[in-house]
Amino acid sequence: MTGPVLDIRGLRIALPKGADRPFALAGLDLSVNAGEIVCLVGESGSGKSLTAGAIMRLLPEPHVHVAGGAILFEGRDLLALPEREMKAIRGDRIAQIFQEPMTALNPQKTVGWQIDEVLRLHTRMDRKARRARVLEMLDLVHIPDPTSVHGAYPHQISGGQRQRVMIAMSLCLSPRLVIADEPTTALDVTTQLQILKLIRELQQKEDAGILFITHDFGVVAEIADRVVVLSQGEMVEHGPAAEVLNAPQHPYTRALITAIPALIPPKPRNFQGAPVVLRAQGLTKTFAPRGGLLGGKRRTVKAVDNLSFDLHRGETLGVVGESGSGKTTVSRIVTRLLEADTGAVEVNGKDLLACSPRELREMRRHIQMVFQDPMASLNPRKRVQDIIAQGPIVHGTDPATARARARDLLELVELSPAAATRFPHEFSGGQRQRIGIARALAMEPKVIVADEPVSALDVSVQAQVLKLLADLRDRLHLSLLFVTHDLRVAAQLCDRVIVMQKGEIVESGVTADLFADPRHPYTQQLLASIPGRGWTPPDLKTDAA
Amino acid sequence: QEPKRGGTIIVHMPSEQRILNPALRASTGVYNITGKIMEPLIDKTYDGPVGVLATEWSSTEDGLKITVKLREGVNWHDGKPFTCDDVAFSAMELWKPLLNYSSTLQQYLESVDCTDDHTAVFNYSQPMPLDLFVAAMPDLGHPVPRHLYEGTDIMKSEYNTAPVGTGPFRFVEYERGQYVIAERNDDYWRGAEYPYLDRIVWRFIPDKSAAAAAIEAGEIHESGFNGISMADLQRLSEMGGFDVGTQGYENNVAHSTVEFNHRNPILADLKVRQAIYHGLDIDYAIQTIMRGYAKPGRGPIPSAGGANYTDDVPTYAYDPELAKRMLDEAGYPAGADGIRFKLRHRPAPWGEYTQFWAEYFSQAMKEIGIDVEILTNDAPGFLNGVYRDHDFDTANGWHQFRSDPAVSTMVWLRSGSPEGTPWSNQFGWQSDEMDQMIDAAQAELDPAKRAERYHEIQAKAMAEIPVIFAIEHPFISVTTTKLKNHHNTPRWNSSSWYDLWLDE
Amino acid sequence: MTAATTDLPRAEAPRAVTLWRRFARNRAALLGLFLFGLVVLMALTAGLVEPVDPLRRAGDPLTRPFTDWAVPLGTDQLGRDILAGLFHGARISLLVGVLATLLSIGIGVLVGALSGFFGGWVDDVLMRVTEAFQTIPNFVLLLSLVAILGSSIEYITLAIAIVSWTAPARMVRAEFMSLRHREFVDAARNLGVSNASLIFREILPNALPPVIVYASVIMALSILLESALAFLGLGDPNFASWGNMIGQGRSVLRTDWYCAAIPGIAILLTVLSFSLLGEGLNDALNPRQKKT
Amino acid sequence: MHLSQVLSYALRRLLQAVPVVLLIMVGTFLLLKMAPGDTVDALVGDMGGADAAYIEKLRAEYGLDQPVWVQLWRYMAKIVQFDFGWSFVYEKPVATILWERLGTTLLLMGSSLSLAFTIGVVLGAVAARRAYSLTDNMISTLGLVFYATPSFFLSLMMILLFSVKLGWLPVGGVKTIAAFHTGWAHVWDVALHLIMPTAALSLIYLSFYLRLMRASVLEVVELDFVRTARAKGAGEARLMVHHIMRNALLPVVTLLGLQFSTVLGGSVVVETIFALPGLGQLAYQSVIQRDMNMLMGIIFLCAIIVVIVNFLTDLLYARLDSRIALR
Ligand SMILES: Nc1ncnc2c1ncn2[C@@H]1O[C@H](COP(=O)(O)OP(=O)(O)OP(=O)(O)O)[C@@H](O)[C@H]1O
Ligand SMILES: Nc1ncnc2c1ncn2[C@@H]1O[C@H](COP(=O)(O)OP(=O)(O)OP(=O)(O)O)[C@@H](O)[C@H]1O
Ligand SMILES: [Mg+2]
Ligand SMILES: [Mg+2]
Ligand code: NI
Repeated sequence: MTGPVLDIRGLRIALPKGADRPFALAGLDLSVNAGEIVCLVGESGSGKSLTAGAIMRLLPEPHVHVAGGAILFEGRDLLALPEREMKAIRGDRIAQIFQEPMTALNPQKTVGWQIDEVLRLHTRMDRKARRARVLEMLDLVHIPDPTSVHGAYPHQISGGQRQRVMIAMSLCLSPRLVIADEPTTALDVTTQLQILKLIRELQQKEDAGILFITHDFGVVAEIADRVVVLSQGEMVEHGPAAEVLNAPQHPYTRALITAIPALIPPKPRNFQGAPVVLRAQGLTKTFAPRGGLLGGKRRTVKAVDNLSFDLHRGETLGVVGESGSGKTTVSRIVTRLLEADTGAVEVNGKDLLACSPRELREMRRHIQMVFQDPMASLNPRKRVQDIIAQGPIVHGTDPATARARARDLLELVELSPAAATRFPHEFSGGQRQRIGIARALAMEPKVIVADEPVSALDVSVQAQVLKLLADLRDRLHLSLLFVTHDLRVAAQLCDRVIVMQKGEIVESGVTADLFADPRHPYTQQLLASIPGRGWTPPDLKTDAA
Repeated sequence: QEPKRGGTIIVHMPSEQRILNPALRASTGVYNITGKIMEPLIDKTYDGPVGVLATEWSSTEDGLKITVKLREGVNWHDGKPFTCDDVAFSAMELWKPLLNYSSTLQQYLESVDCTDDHTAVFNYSQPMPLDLFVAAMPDLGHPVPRHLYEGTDIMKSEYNTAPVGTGPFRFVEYERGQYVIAERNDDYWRGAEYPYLDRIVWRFIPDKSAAAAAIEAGEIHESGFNGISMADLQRLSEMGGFDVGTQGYENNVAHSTVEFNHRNPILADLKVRQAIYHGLDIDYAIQTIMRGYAKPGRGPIPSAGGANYTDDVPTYAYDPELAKRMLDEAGYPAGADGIRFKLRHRPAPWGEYTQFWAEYFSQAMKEIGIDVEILTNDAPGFLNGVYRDHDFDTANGWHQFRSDPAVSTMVWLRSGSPEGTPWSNQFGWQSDEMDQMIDAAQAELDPAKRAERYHEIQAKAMAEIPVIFAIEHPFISVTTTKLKNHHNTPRWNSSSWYDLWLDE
Repeated sequence: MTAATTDLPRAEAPRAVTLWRRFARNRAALLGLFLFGLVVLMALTAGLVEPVDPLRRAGDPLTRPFTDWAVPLGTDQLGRDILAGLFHGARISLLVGVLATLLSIGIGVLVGALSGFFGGWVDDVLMRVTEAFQTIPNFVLLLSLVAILGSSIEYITLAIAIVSWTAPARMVRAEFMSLRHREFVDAARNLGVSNASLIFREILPNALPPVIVYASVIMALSILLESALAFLGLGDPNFASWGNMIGQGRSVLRTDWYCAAIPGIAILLTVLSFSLLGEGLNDALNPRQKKT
Repeated sequence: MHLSQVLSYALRRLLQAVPVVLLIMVGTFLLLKMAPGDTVDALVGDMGGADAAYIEKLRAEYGLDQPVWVQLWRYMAKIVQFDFGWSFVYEKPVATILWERLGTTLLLMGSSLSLAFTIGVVLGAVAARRAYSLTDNMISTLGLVFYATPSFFLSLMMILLFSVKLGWLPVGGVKTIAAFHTGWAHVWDVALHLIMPTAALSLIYLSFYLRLMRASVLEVVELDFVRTARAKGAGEARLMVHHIMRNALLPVVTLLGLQFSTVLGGSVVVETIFALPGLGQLAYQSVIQRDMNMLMGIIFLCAIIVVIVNFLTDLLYARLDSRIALR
């Protein structure tokens, strides 16, 4: 085959009036050759998904539409094809894998049916042959028991398996081009690594071209042959993976790469002498089905099992583990947003879990929380200053004083005080998270519990927020209980980490020691799965702004 | 025209009659159906009373014994012969203890003796005027077959909804909520040529507009007792193909009344009541509400009341100015807002025109400065509110005149009915003089003297206005012209229709 | 980097303005607003523009419309002015609609909020009660209530509210169930905010939009229910309501159809205006569903 | 779904329904006792009057002279044995009358709801697929007009047009009386009689379903898996049938179960106009005649029907939604 499979020239996508910019994509040139993985990298909103949509001709027309350029697929301009021919190409010659494996599959059809649909739409195979092919594909993507998964509904299999099914579905007609839009973002690190490996493996076997969309340079390092970097719809840099990763030219790329947390833990600090501000003892939480006699049987989940830890003043304790390991449950028990079955949480020497409702409200000022989703954690109908001042007002501060202090806090978290009278939706993700932090600080707590505070943010923003948190912690002598699934983040911020699996602590220790010498196989596996762990981001500090 | 045999006619019933036994439930709705199946001892014609199951009747001088000769050769629909035993049983076990209205009439009935199979002697402990007995029999004198009722719980008998009688039609089917069917009785005592019709179906259609449509569409042949709205009656009468009129209801005349709660000191004042009467434009009401099918009322006895009626009574012409003056004089001047006082008015929920009456009353009273608030209620609410709780100032409704004042309208004027008795004098109005006049009239055996007494009562009632008998109106029926021999007796809808025929 | 982070996005127009813009994009909704405005205007000016008492005799009974300019839309069987009835009826219909809606939503919000917020046995008990109310055919319950309370307009309104609160209650409950696990609620709880404040200050404002949209449905249903009651002769005759007018007009439907048709069309247009308004509000409040 | 699962689910639902039904029964009983007057008043009103002694006798015979609590207790003691008692208005056992009326009601409700559901869903889907087009506007407007037309108004207009003017359809009743049709002729006859009442009753629900379906389809169309299906090369028809419909139906099915009792209420007016001997009219009559036993019987029956219908919609829901396991 000569020439690239996909050749995009000067692609421009127009956004409707009133959007933040007139073009979602302003002149993208990109080509994908057979047997090549091209990564399209960029921060949220940079136009990656719309590029994929344009290639598939599935943009939400008419208000978002291609305004110029050409998309050549095997030499033919897709933009000029009639819809009928385009339909024949979709799923057959070009296939797409989506980010959310749960929602991308029809919940009402079996997995087998959904893969089979591709064959039915594009081939004349009979039922038996199709079934055989589906089973073969399921086997190919390493699904343990293809026959049983064939008849299962999407909700009956795990996230990783769902993504495998998506991959099987997209590859079953050996397409020339596969567009993968953040196919691993929703997965655990260990699963992510398996899926990345699978994509690599299949791509080599099938010799297809892959356009791989991601925001994660770790993933890029893991998989890319070539890289294209997008910023606000502009292509700022492109080239072979090694070059872009290790010697980025454009300042934007450099900024992005600088923001990636290095896998090198900070120097251990000593907290032996510091007082314990938070002590959890024997925490256990089982989720049992409600309803008793009439509720029927459901399995019970032991989300947290006999968990104990200490947090010293000024220290940051990381809680890491895969999805479902019980991290969130711990953070919610510790703040008593969730009642534990047994155990004690001592804050300031007093057991929080034994407090009466009245005492509890008093105690709450000592232990505050920063939430994962910066949008969901701010009441959309309240102004920023009221959100921040609410806590102090509840605890008796005069409202005017509390609001004045709220404006000070905004400055402390590096936001303009002009923000005070706005509503949360008028802010970007990172800014919202700062508001969340300010709200926690307004209570002058001793301990801040942060549940994945940066995992919804882009890397550059993530870096800023982490830095802010570290600053504040040191300035205000805060203690942090930091819950994260991202080991890079944990490595950067935490003095100590505990590793959780299925509600239990499998290993804990000083971060540097633990990363250097993991004991437990689970920890080892986690560490080995970090994408791009073989790649150390180049030291570009000198250039950083 | 020569009568034709055969055919099915369909009759409209606005409401369902659940009990089909005229010896248990005295109401026109029940007669409308069961009149064809069960026959009374005596019926009424335009020429006066005629025997049906009775052939002759006479009374002793003292009025304590009434002898009734019964028709021979009459069989019940199940083939058993009709005898005096049936009459004696019905009178003692049903008419006296169980039949509404009849209990008052027969309260002094001691026993019924059967001197032979076809002679019944009614023994009374107080004199019973023969006229009264005869006048009451068409409604309150339906015998039931003793052999089917004796020894059972009469109220729960299956024959109460599947009547067995001696009439020209025998009961076939009662489909609840839909219809009742009766078919020709081949063994009818009047002879093989009767009845002419093969079958009668009574169809229940509660909605008046739908019923009018059904008549117009030819699905129904007759609708009586104002079963469809006055507007539709008028329209159909102008359309052709239908006979619309009041003939056949001479025995079923009703009064539209306005009732006062005399416990209210304002209304206890005769002047106020007179003013109210003067404030009512009766002719306007007759034209708009009754579409002209009515006359102004002249007291408790309607013009259909025969000799007992007189129109030589005081009347109250429509004169709002006079009414206002009278109210001023009575000490109720209009306030700043033009209102003199407020009345709470309960209309009887007997359909469209009692409702209209209430609204007209309210409208008319406003003109003379009386604010009337209408309290809408359903039947139990109305009966309770007016007759038990006396929770009203004024009320309106209609009341049927049952051919003799003694068994009907006198209860409106006579005091002494226990609290809660519907359609009795619960208005807080009492006049010993009136009570005596009523008792005397009832006990009077000489028809001429009796009539004289009732004329006096009528005049007194018009002078003192315990109740305004505003309008007297017969009922109105609509019949397709295909029906022949219809409405040819004064209680035609309740009669047996043995001579009704269909010209198709 | 500090400079970059303090850079706020440009301030947005006030909420009301954006809402209005979104609302105004929908032409049908504007029509609804127009009709609604018309009805409100009629209700407000009843007695001013149309000085006749709607229950008084204003002319000969059953005068046809446009024949006598003293009674432009004619008169009914008792000679009452239909135009005056239309104006005053607007007042009654709106009053019944608005009050019944407010009441039923009040009850619904309270029940739904408690049920959804606390869950557990509170939810169990309240939901059983709600189910009970939903199981009894609402119109039969309405008839029973009217039989008990009587047919005065206040009681009719109350009765309509009593039979219509279940839907908003379920709606609020569902909203509360999903909102109470939102992080902002946890955040407020974590600040020591009391349950009452959580319910009424934090969650309720966020739970209201769908209920506000649904209010238009209740409003429409209230008017329809009132007219059905009047049709069965259980309306309040002391006021000229459209339902009463239809109920009485139907007996002359065949000869003087305008007596029922004029108020019938008024009901239809009013209910239509509520529905259109509701859909417009829905589009404005849930921009996710809107398409241009 | 296994049969045993369904059965145990049914049992659980039944147990859950018990307190609700009890609540309803006691509540209704006490509520109606607050109404002024009782059956005897209504009966006497119906008869055109009676004297005081007669009235007292009736009241004693019906047990209405007892205190309310005694009456309630007696009633509840009977109802738990499924004895509905005696209707004083009809002088028949309540159960007999209910049984006679149930058929008509089920027929009317079944035909109205299924008609409303099918047509509503189809129109809603069509409207959503052509959202904001002329077709959509027409369908939506039609839906709104249906919704805004009082059913009694519609019924009267239909009678006028189809029965009186055109003479196509019978005015009311469930069958041609005294025609004694049998077999298919009977079925056809009944169907003819039900056309107008069904239409009158179903239009408002049709517009409900239409609007809900339209919104639901618009929502589902935005979901990821529809995009996936598009990316597979599926055409619009296929998308609709296989991917959108079933998911979009779910909220509509929920509404179907919830609305059953509302339909029964709505049928009061329609049954009155079309003289259909159904439960709706019976309920209305029972209220105004204070026929407690009858009304309680109807409400009990209605509760049972609602429980059954909800159970069936749950089953249907579980069939439609693979994610739902019966709990
Ligand atoms: N349907 C739409 N209507 C209007 N604007 C849209 C639409 N879809 C996307 N946009 C805008 O287009 C821009 C690019 O969106 P796109 O989804 O391609 O971003 P992305 O790079 O995939 O981001 P992410 O990493 O968050 O998925 C964004 O500013 C977004 O707001
Ligand atoms: N309210 C709940 N009811 C029942 N089970 C629950 C509930 N909350 C959590 N669980 C279960 O408890 C386990 C631990 O959940 P938790 O949210 O603490 O995990 P996590 O480590 O925070 O995962 P993630 O990284 O996905 O946020 C999971 O199996 C989850 O399904
Ligand atoms: Mg994207
Ligand atoms: Mg979590
Ligand atoms: Ni991540």
